[in-house]
Amino acid sequence: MSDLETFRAETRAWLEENCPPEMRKPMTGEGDACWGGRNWTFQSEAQKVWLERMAAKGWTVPEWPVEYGGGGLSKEEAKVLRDEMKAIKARSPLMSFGIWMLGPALLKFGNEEQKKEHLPKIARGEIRWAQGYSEPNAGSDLASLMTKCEDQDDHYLINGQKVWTSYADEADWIFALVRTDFDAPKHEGISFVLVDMDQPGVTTKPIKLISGKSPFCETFFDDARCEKYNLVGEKNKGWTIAKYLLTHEREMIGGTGTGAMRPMGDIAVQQLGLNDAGQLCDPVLRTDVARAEIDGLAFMATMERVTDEAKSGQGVGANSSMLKYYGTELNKRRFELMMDSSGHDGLEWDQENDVARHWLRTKANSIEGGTSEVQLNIISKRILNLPTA
Amino acid sequence: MSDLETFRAETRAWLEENCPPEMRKPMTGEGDACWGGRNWTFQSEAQKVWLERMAAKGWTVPEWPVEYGGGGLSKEEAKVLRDEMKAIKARSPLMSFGIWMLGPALLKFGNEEQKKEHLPKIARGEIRWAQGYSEPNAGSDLASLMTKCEDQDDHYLINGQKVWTSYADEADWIFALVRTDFDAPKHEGISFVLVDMDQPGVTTKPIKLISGKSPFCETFFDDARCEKYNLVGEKNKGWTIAKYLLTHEREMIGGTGTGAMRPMGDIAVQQLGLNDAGQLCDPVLRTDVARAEIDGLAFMATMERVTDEAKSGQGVGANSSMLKYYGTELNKRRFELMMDSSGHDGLEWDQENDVARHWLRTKANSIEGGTSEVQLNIISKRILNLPTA
Amino acid sequence: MAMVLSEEAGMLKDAAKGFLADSAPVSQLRKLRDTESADGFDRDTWKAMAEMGWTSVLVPEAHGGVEMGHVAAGVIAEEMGRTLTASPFLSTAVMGATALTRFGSEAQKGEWLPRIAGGKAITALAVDEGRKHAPAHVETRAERSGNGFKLNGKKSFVADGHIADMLIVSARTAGGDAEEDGVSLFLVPQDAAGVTIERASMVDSRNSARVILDNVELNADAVLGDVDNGYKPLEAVLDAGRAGLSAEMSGSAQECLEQTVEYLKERKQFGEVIGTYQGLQHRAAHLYSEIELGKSIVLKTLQTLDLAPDHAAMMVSAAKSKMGSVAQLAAQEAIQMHGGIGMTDEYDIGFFIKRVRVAAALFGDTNYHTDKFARLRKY
Amino acid sequence: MAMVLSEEAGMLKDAAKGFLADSAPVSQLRKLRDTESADGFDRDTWKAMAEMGWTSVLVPEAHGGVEMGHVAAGVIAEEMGRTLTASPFLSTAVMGATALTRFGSEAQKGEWLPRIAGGKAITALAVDEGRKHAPAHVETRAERSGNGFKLNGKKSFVADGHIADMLIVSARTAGGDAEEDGVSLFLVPQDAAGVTIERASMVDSRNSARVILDNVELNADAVLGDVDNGYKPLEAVLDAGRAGLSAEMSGSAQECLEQTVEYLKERKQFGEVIGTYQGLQHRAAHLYSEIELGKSIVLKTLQTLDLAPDHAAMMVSAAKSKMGSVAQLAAQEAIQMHGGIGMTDEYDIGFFIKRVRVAAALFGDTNYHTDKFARLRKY
Repeated sequence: MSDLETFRAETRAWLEENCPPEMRKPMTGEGDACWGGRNWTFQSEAQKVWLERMAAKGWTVPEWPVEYGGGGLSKEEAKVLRDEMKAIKARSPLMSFGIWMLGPALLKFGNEEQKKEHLPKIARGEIRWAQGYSEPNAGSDLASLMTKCEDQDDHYLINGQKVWTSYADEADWIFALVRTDFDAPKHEGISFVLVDMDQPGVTTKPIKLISGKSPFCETFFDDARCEKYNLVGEKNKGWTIAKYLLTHEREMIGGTGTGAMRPMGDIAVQQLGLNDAGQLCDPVLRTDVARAEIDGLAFMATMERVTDEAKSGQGVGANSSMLKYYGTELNKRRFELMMDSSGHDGLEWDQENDVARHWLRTKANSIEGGTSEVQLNIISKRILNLPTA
Repeated sequence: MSDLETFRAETRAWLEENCPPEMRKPMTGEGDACWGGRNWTFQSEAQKVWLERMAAKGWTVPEWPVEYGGGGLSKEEAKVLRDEMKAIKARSPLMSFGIWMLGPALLKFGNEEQKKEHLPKIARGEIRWAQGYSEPNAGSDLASLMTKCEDQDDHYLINGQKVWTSYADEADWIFALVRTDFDAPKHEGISFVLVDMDQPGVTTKPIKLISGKSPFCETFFDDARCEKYNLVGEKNKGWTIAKYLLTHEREMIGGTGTGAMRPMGDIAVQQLGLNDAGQLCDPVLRTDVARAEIDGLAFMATMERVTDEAKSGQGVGANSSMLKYYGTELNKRRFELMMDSSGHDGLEWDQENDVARHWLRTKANSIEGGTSEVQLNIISKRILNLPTA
Repeated sequence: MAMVLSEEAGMLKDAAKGFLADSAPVSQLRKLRDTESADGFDRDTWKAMAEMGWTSVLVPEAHGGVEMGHVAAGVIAEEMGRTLTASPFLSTAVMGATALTRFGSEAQKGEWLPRIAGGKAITALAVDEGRKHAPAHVETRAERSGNGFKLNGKKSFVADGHIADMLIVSARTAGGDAEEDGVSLFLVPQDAAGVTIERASMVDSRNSARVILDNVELNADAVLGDVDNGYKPLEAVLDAGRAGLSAEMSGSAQECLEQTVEYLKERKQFGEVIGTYQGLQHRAAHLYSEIELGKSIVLKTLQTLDLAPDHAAMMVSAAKSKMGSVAQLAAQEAIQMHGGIGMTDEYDIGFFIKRVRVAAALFGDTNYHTDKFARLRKY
Repeated sequence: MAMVLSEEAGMLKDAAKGFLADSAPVSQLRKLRDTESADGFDRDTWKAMAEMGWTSVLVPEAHGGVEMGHVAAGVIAEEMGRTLTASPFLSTAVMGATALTRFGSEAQKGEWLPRIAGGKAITALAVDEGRKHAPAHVETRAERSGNGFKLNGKKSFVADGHIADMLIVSARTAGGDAEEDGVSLFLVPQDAAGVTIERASMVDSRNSARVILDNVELNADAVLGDVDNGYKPLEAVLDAGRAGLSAEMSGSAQECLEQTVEYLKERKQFGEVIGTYQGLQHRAAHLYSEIELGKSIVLKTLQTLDLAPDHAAMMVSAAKSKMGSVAQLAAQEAIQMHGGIGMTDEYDIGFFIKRVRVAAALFGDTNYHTDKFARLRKY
């Protein structure tokens, strides 16, 4: 038996023994997830136990080094773990911007003390992080951000406002892009800082979306304090970290496109039925659904191909922009068709499956994480090498 | 009986008596038309007689003043004449860029001598005109044209090249935009001149299109001579005339969109048949055809509305750009669908109805007379008042 | 007929625009939503509309109306589409008035038309039963009973149902479940015994209801038009409503474009006003063109309803299909071009995408009318 | 299976690209057209292809082939799509080889496969009869006659028909005109008595023929597969061809985009390179994205044909539908962005829009496969 096969057998056995049955049922939404943090209230004993057991093995962050609370697994072992968890439908023990965003940034750009301080707490779900990037006047043009970070000798003083900070009202700390030099060219005066939100100078306000309640907040900094050792990387070099995380985020969002969702055709048949010829009752919708399903297949094949090409070193880096662009536009199309096939029921605001709210929420897909227009600009410049005016 | 009713009765009687029966059959194509000119060979006696009789009444150009060979009719009378000709399916006695383009320009910008000299010959079909605008490096950016026109004291000397000069190989004279000042800003060094093509300095070469033979030519000027009295309007002010004619042309092209053509649905049914449910056999095509037909109805209603609004003084001038844009794009869609419904037969190069050549030819609709992109720029700037970078 | 508004209609348009901007802007709909108004519309605004003659726009002069026709009704609907004014204008002043004027007995006209004209009665059409619009699919039964009929069945997606004084209900008096023959129309007072009306909470925060008919006893004079032959009248009433909805969507689409173009002129990114970007310019110009086409076919359709109402079906379906897809495109582009702020509930543009979705679906969505158009064209 | 080319396939791709660019560029097709070549393809090029093993790419080693599979065949077809090389590669090396390898008797394989592999025999599939692709619609009759069959009927749109040594013909041995059961496949030598083959002049200047079968007498061993059960084999052969055509269109689409992007970088208007205009940039970027999707589904389909050929139908239809529409979009955008010069015959880009139209139509157009996909998905 190869090492990997041994690892698989051991992992399977461990999961079988340690994953509580309640944690093997599909989540019904983000509300079922475990986000951790200082103020977290576990929704069940099973949720708590599952997090603790996984965190103890470092498997909330399987590929992180063991010294920072990770599992120290190789890429191959991590894939085995994912596969085995999937096989028993085990839930993710911890959802976290710390895991998805800050962790990779700290591993790449943080100093040893920062890694030692923050990564284990992320891995164990002790600290919940929010992301502070966008500002009211810095959307697609993120680098024009104006949140001011002043050097006060022994600490930094932060003043300004962030928007679209997900779950900021429940977060403990925030990693944020701030302006440390107002005279430099806009990309060269930005720094990346970590700010404890448990202070009077940081307040949040939830944002209601057209689809209803949302995890998004506005976050205000009024003379907020940031210790100097909480500057990540070099001062005024934060844009490098931002770019790294933006690409990272784009890959995550593009990848969530239309993956494991139930095929639209099946939904439409269930909702509208077939005619005598065995065809969907709405012949116009049938055409649109078929086209969208074909595009969905082609998109999934593209995600596969881009991943495999990247593995074999043939990839085009900027293809994450293509995936983000196409995936989000396709998802919007998909939900327009879902609304079409849901008919009148789908137009009710509080019906069971809530398709209307999901439909409205998809409209942000092509805005958040870099608008479709920004992705097209990136494809145009970085892949097609078209010139700038 | 009102004057107009009297005029209608007289016109009807005159047409009945003077329009030869052969001239009341629909033309099968541009090849059947009478274009006139020095080298014109009439295709039939009827064609000759019909032109002579109409020209004698000034009805080849009904609204032009009588002194320039026109009919001197009012707008209303001219409409009566058109209606009555249509009623007996009378062919147009004369097709002519002189009538459509140069005439209106001379009437507006020409001096008395130029009108007296050129308009009657246009009206009688004695001189056939070509239009010399585009150049190889001046397409959408027409004003960047480089054909040089030098002042030689007693005449102008012209050197350069024009493209897309329709029927230049059969034309007698050409009206052309030339550069008379290379130092001025590009719009301020252009003049509008009339050049006799019957000289060694002017040669033409037909352009073959992807759809096959075309009326388009390249026209070369090598030390071509132009008399000074053949400059129209002021020297270096030719761009004003060009703009006027471009708008005029755009309105003509936009208007030819999808007017009197046979509905696509009928064609598709004839070619593909209906299934047992009475629906077009190709269900996907059915959806596309219905959408295109609906857009066709909406487009025709828009042409009507824009015309009626213009009449009542409510119009938006730049709407001719919208009509040109939408009409040509719709026509391209229409011919894609025609190809779809023609199936394999339509893919043969020399079949009877030649749908493939027509299909290919439509691809130029959105290029000639100002590209779709230029029209969208115009809508954006003149109608929506969006700013320029 | 010239494809321009008459002077009269133009004046009506200006008056409507001014009144609605002042008295019933989007903020009114927002307030009705946020306060969870039981009525779902503003009765004072409705009263003012009646005073201006809007409720009598399709009512004959003989019955107290001003009888201005569908083009005029469309002008009002279009302006309401700009402000998303919630009112039973389409269900009552357009559809109710059309139903009674064209198909009502003298007694029915006398009873209802003056009240409609005066803004004293609200009517609603109860036609749909399933997930999608299918007016021939009628399972609601009307069985002969004594001197009249007994109705049993369920209706859903009844616009303005819960505020209506009278429902126009399609019910089957003969034939199979999906047959056009055998459908009859009934005038059902909302307070008739056995009628249960429940308001549904809709995406657009406008009024919509589910109606249950449980052994509702009606006299024979409750029938609108002829027994068993209600399908054609039903289609005529629906077509009036569909055209009105198309006009409403036209106004919404224009408003979306105009607000978006204004935003493009203001919003700066990368040191430039984003309206200078050709990518956005071309999309805005394309949208403008689509909206112009939509406006044209809507006007043509309204004119056809005035001139030849019995030959309007194909134009109505073309208009509803075209304007439905154009208005949805307009609302989608508006949000995308506004970016994040367009996604917030605080900003008004989201109300447009919601209303346009519902208006596009009501009485047959874009697909329904594209298909119907093809069927009417016999392919 | 990883969605990347194997090293072997990658090398084949480079070799094909180099050979075709040198030996069979678009100018070869132009010359064949302008000289009205009777063959419609270049025999020397074909010979060279055979020598490189392209004709044996799907032939088993036992019959002299290299048996590299559909992914490899697709790589060659894709490169041919870039140069629009006219050759009977798809009809012979892909479809002919698939037909015989998968469904031929030992005797048939022994007779034809070595000749196909060696580039000595050209085959063509004669399936269509009507205006549109409908492989179950077979009116051509094969009646039992003596020891074998007598064929009567007409076939059209037979790619490479007039240069073929052998035709694979679908004919009805039982059943009604549109039934799948009762279709049989026959191997018909082009010189059999009663066979008339007439070349048709096509938009893409490629080979296509009409075939008339007038009392063509065939032995029983001319049947490919089983009598009456030829529809499934026919579909399998068609699917191999459809996938190959999709790969070819992928190459054409990529070439259109690349040439257009180069043009956008050179062409100046209004003092600027037109590639700086965001309107064109966004369209080019969108087209790039569409082509990437097309490439992916084509590769996935070719892999499926290699791994599970009996379960490839849905993927094949998805690929043919998607790539057909993407390639047509690419060719249309290429002409529009080239402007006037793109419309001239002198420029090569027009050859692409023509070929792509025909390739998209051959063996079922985009609509056909969209509909078929929906049918296979049971809606």
